[in-house]
Amino acid sequence: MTALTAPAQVSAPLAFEPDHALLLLRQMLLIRRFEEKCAELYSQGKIRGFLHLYIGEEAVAVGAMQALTADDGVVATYREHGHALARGMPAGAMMAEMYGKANGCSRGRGGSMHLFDAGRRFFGGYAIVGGGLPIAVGLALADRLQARPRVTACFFGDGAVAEGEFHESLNLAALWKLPVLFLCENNRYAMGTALERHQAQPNIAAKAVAYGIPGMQVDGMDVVAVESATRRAVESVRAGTGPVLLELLTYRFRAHSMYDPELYRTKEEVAQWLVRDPVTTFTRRLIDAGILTDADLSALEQDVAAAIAAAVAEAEAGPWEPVADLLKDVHTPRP
Amino acid sequence: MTALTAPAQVSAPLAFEPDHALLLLRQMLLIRRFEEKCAELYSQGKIRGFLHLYIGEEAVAVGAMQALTADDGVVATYREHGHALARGMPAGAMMAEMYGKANGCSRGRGGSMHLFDAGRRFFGGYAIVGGGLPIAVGLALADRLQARPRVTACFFGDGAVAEGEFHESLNLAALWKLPVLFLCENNRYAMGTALERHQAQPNIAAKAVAYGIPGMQVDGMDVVAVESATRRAVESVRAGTGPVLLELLTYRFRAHSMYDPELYRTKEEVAQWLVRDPVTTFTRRLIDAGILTDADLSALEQDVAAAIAAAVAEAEAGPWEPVADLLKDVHTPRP
Amino acid sequence: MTTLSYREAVRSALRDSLRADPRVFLMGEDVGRYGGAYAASKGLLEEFGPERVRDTPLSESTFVGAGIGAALGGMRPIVEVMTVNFSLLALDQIVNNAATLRHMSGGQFSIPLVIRMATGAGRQLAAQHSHSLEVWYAHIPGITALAPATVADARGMLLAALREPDPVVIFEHASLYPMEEEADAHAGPADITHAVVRRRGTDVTVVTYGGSLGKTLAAAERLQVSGISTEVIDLRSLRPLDMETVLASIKKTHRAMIVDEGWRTGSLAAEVSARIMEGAFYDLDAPVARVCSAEVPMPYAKHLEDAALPQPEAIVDAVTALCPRRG
Amino acid sequence: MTTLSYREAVRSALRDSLRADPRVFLMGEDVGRYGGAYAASKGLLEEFGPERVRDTPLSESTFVGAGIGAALGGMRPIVEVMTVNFSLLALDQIVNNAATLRHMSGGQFSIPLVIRMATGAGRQLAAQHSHSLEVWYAHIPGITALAPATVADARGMLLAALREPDPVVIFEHASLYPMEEEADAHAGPADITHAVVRRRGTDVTVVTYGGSLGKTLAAAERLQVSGISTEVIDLRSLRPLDMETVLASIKKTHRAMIVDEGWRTGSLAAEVSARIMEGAFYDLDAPVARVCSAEVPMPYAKHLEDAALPQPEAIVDAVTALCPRRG
Ligand SMILES: Cc1ncc(C[n+]2csc(CCOP(=O)(O)OP(=O)(O)O)c2C)c(N)n1
Ligand SMILES: Cc1ncc(C[n+]2csc(CCOP(=O)(O)OP(=O)(O)O)c2C)c(N)n1
Ligand SMILES: [Mg+2]
Ligand SMILES: [Mg+2]
Repeated sequence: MTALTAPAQVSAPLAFEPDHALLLLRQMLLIRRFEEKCAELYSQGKIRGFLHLYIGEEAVAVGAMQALTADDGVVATYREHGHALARGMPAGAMMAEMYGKANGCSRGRGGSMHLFDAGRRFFGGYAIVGGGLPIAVGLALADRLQARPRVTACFFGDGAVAEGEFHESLNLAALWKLPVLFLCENNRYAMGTALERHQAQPNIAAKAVAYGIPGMQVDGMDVVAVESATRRAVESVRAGTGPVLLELLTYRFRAHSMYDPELYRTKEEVAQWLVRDPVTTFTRRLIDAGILTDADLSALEQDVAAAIAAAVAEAEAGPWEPVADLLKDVHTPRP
Repeated sequence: MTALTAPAQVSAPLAFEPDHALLLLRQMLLIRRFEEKCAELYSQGKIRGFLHLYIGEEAVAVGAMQALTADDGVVATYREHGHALARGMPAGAMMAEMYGKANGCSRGRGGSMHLFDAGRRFFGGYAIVGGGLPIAVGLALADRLQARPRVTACFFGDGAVAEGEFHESLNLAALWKLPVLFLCENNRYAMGTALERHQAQPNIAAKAVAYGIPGMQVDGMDVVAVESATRRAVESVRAGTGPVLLELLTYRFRAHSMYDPELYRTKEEVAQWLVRDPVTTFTRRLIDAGILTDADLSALEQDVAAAIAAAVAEAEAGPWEPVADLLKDVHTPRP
Repeated sequence: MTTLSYREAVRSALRDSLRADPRVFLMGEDVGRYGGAYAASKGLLEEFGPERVRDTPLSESTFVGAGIGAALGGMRPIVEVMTVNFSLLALDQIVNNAATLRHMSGGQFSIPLVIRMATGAGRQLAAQHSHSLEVWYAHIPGITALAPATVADARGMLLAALREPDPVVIFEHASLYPMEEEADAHAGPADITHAVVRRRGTDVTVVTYGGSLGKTLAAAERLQVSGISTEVIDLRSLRPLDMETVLASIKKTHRAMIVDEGWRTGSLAAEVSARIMEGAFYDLDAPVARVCSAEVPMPYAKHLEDAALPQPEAIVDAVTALCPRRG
Repeated sequence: MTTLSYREAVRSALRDSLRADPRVFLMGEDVGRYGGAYAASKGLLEEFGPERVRDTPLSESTFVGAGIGAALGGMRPIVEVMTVNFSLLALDQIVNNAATLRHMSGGQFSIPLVIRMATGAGRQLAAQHSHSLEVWYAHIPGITALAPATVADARGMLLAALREPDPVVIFEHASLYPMEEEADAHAGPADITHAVVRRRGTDVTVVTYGGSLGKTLAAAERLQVSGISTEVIDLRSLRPLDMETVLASIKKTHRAMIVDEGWRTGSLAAEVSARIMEGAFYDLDAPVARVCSAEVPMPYAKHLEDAALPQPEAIVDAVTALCPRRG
């Protein structure tokens, strides 16, 4: 069934600079290895709470983030490690956050599901499914009211599409022609519920018609396809013609969270998708295109490994927030 | 602007029995005169709270109700006098309810916005916009689980379409192929907000695509067009192929409620629609078709006037619920 | 001082704020063309235009969430949720986003958002349109909850709320909009950190807020006749609660009662009673009493609705029962 | 009697109910293929099929509303809202439809609906996934709110809830699912009208419910060592509240405290304290105390979350402060 609905293997032409291609690969690899380390640290009890891995979906965050400027805003979900790293957030501050340390990007208050970085206009990390969409609409409204030529990129899953806030937010953004780019990461499952079992109309891009906006399906396993589609979409959104809905067809290789026994899908289905691993397929393409050598690759792997080791060290070394500061930041301190 | 989007004047062929045509006219007239009386009683202070008149939209409730059997269910909004009367609820019990009397159809607990009649499977009267849709979905689910060949007709306004529950309910009903007929009464305004100012895609029927179900626009000022479209829709819903969305294009002749100064629309716009008054135009058609004489009409008017006078008398004569029973029916009494 | 209605006071605060600060804008259902369900924003669309006075579709969760996002983006949104009854549809955004974003981000963000909503019963609007759920908002850390009970506060509290760096929810009792009082039409922000003694008394302290203040003051008048001197305290801020003012009064009167239009169980009155227990137990000559709404979905019929709501008679009776016999 | 986990107890009640009554069906997010977020419904899809064990899309407001409609239509729905955190999205349907339909229709309808939801903190799930909002549901007339704190109650209360003609909300504290106790795997419905004394004592009465019962019993053990005999009462039903059991205990101990995982202001603990004030003021030797959660969005870091929640140490300290010195 998946095979039927999975996008064809043909991928977009390699229309990019070698340097840029290597940057894309590096970012995807960083996310992959970062999360593999997170899983390891979770089993060691260093990371706790909910941990949702993005492994398999790296091409989406990495490809999409290329189309954004530093002034644009990003709103993501609880499965946001990839987005945070692709947005340029330091892996050390992220890892420290998952440790619950005071040097974490949210001072240990948020954990894996609530990464924030005001400076990079990374507005988090929302764990109520659908809850981030209205926030993105509001950020875009603020830009419009202040005549700032910014775009807000809003990432959410296929499961979120069933929530009323998806409908309300797309209608409001379209009605007011706000600069929001809606990026639906369709990984075919809402926890254990398959797309066809939660959407009467499983073609999510097709729902754009209900709001009179453009909607498009994109191969989310192909970082190049994602980048080019996102660039086109961002252009039109920035032009002020209103929001665009992109449906990125992808797949979650790991369990929904660390508690998930994965009773709802077959090993065969997962294997089918593993063949289209965005990191390995892109690596192969770069090698075939002569952009990457095996030597480059192992250098890259070492470089990424070093970055992650440094991040873990930063987390390990980080201090604990004093318990005396428990109530800090519930309200803004008065001058 | 309205003229542009208003449906053409050409109305469906008079494909009905004279007797049936007269029944349709009588029901529309009963609603019209009943509500004119309500307005009068409101200014006298006999009726209080919110009063939302259906005047101008009678063809929708009357036409649609013809397609339902006694076993089918009806869910409506706070603007439901027309639906209640068309469903056959006694005008006396309704009027008594608006008086707040114990002989009211809701024992004086509900008032104008919350009319109920379990025996006629009239499930109310919902005053939270959009709140009735999930109820209708659940009623249909109960029928399906008990293998009852019933349909649940769910009436709601164009404003409700913007609420998340519209989206969630259509998706769930479509996903589970439940026997719900969604009837959107598009009177072009949500209180003071015009359709184009609350819907990015003002064609509501077109939104059916997002749920993979049939959607159709119908001239809601033409009782015959409404009846035939609803009959066709009910047939397919009852057949078990899933829900259908009908958008009934109509117009509210009176203010939103008794408090509304109507700052949001012009006299000209209202006048344009008054020309298409469902009661007068249908009366004219019957006279032209030789089905109705002026004598018949005045007899009908007298008959309706008598029914309303009786309803008012019943309300006036009705007892007040003793204050001692204030807490009655918060819970079901234990045997 | 001029005679001003509660509605005009709200409108004047909205107008002055829109004039003074370009970051301020108003958003909600029918705030523009319709002029506001209670006409509080009438004329503002004409003066400030559709970009700053924005009619929204019926999408409570999303336009409240958009207010949060706009605040994150540097604006000073005033979001009108027509009534507290509909605010339940937006409660997730308020509890899980507005109230948490600052803390959850380790203090990186502030959400200077003002949410206004009408509240309360008394107009025969029945079970779905008569809620008083202020206590739920007073339960949420990160939120400031205000209940202006006077014309001056209707203006002053809104101006003060707009100066807050964090989310403020303002409850305007629907029955107060037509109320007229002498007030300064140009007054600045009100103090929102203190409760106020609205009537001095020596025998008993009655604590209330919002739409119940008038009923309580009316009851106090009658009690005076029967020789009971009632001190009436208007909480004004429901979160945080200024218990100092309440406890100081009880140190003097040794008797206390709370009047609250909310349902009794889990009411704000319960919290005030518990705090009095904790802060003034040894000053009390009698148990703290509560006059709240009957625990029933609000009935439509006037006589039933009247019986369900706190009324001056009930307040008089309860205070009388609380106080020792007078000669 | 066999050793049973809280999770298995819930599952056995679900299974037995689905077997016994064809009108019963289960609906919610991931209750089927996934087996339930907390595995409470694992295996039920296989046994009863997709018509009676229904996975829903993420649409809390609509599938809870559909549960209300299905109950109106003669079914006995058990709707699982994965956690109380998400129930805010369905609160309008619960407050404005489930709780009102019977009264609003003059008694024409009953809504025999059971809504189950996990509640509570303690697993480092941070600000959006750690709520304890039981008090909000206990505020709603027309709703019965239950909090099973033992394995036996997890089964017995669910069976009892299914026999209720009106809506019942059951709060299962997420930390309890793995808890094992001796219980009768085939026991019938539990009494849901009474609180229960879980530990007899003579010096002080500590009232609690749900996930705080274990912490309170642990504290009571330690207090015994320091010579304080603590009576521990498990409320079990949060609406209606069985105050008779509580007041009878206080008549004996003359001291009372409430332990509640909810935020302090506007907590259920406040209501219980107010009721004790009203019902046992003259029996009290000291003000009623409360141990509640700190008023902060729940932080992720373990040491901060631990500090925010009621802990046995805090309970011991508060009880000790409440009781006169012992030799
Ligand atoms: C409103 C709400 N309901 C339920 C949940 C529990 N939950 C967390 S993630 C999830 C599935 C979301 O699926 P999707 O949107 O496709 O995102 P994905 O996890 O696949 O990236 C669910 C049901 C939640 N967090 N919020
Ligand atoms: C959730 C909610 N928000 C706001 C309101 C206030 N309100 C009552 S009717 C109405 C307009 C509804 O318009 P529509 O759905 O088109 O129905 P119509 O009144 O035109 O029949 C509004 C905003 C409400 N009752 N419920
Ligand atoms: Mg998904
Ligand atoms: Mg309308």
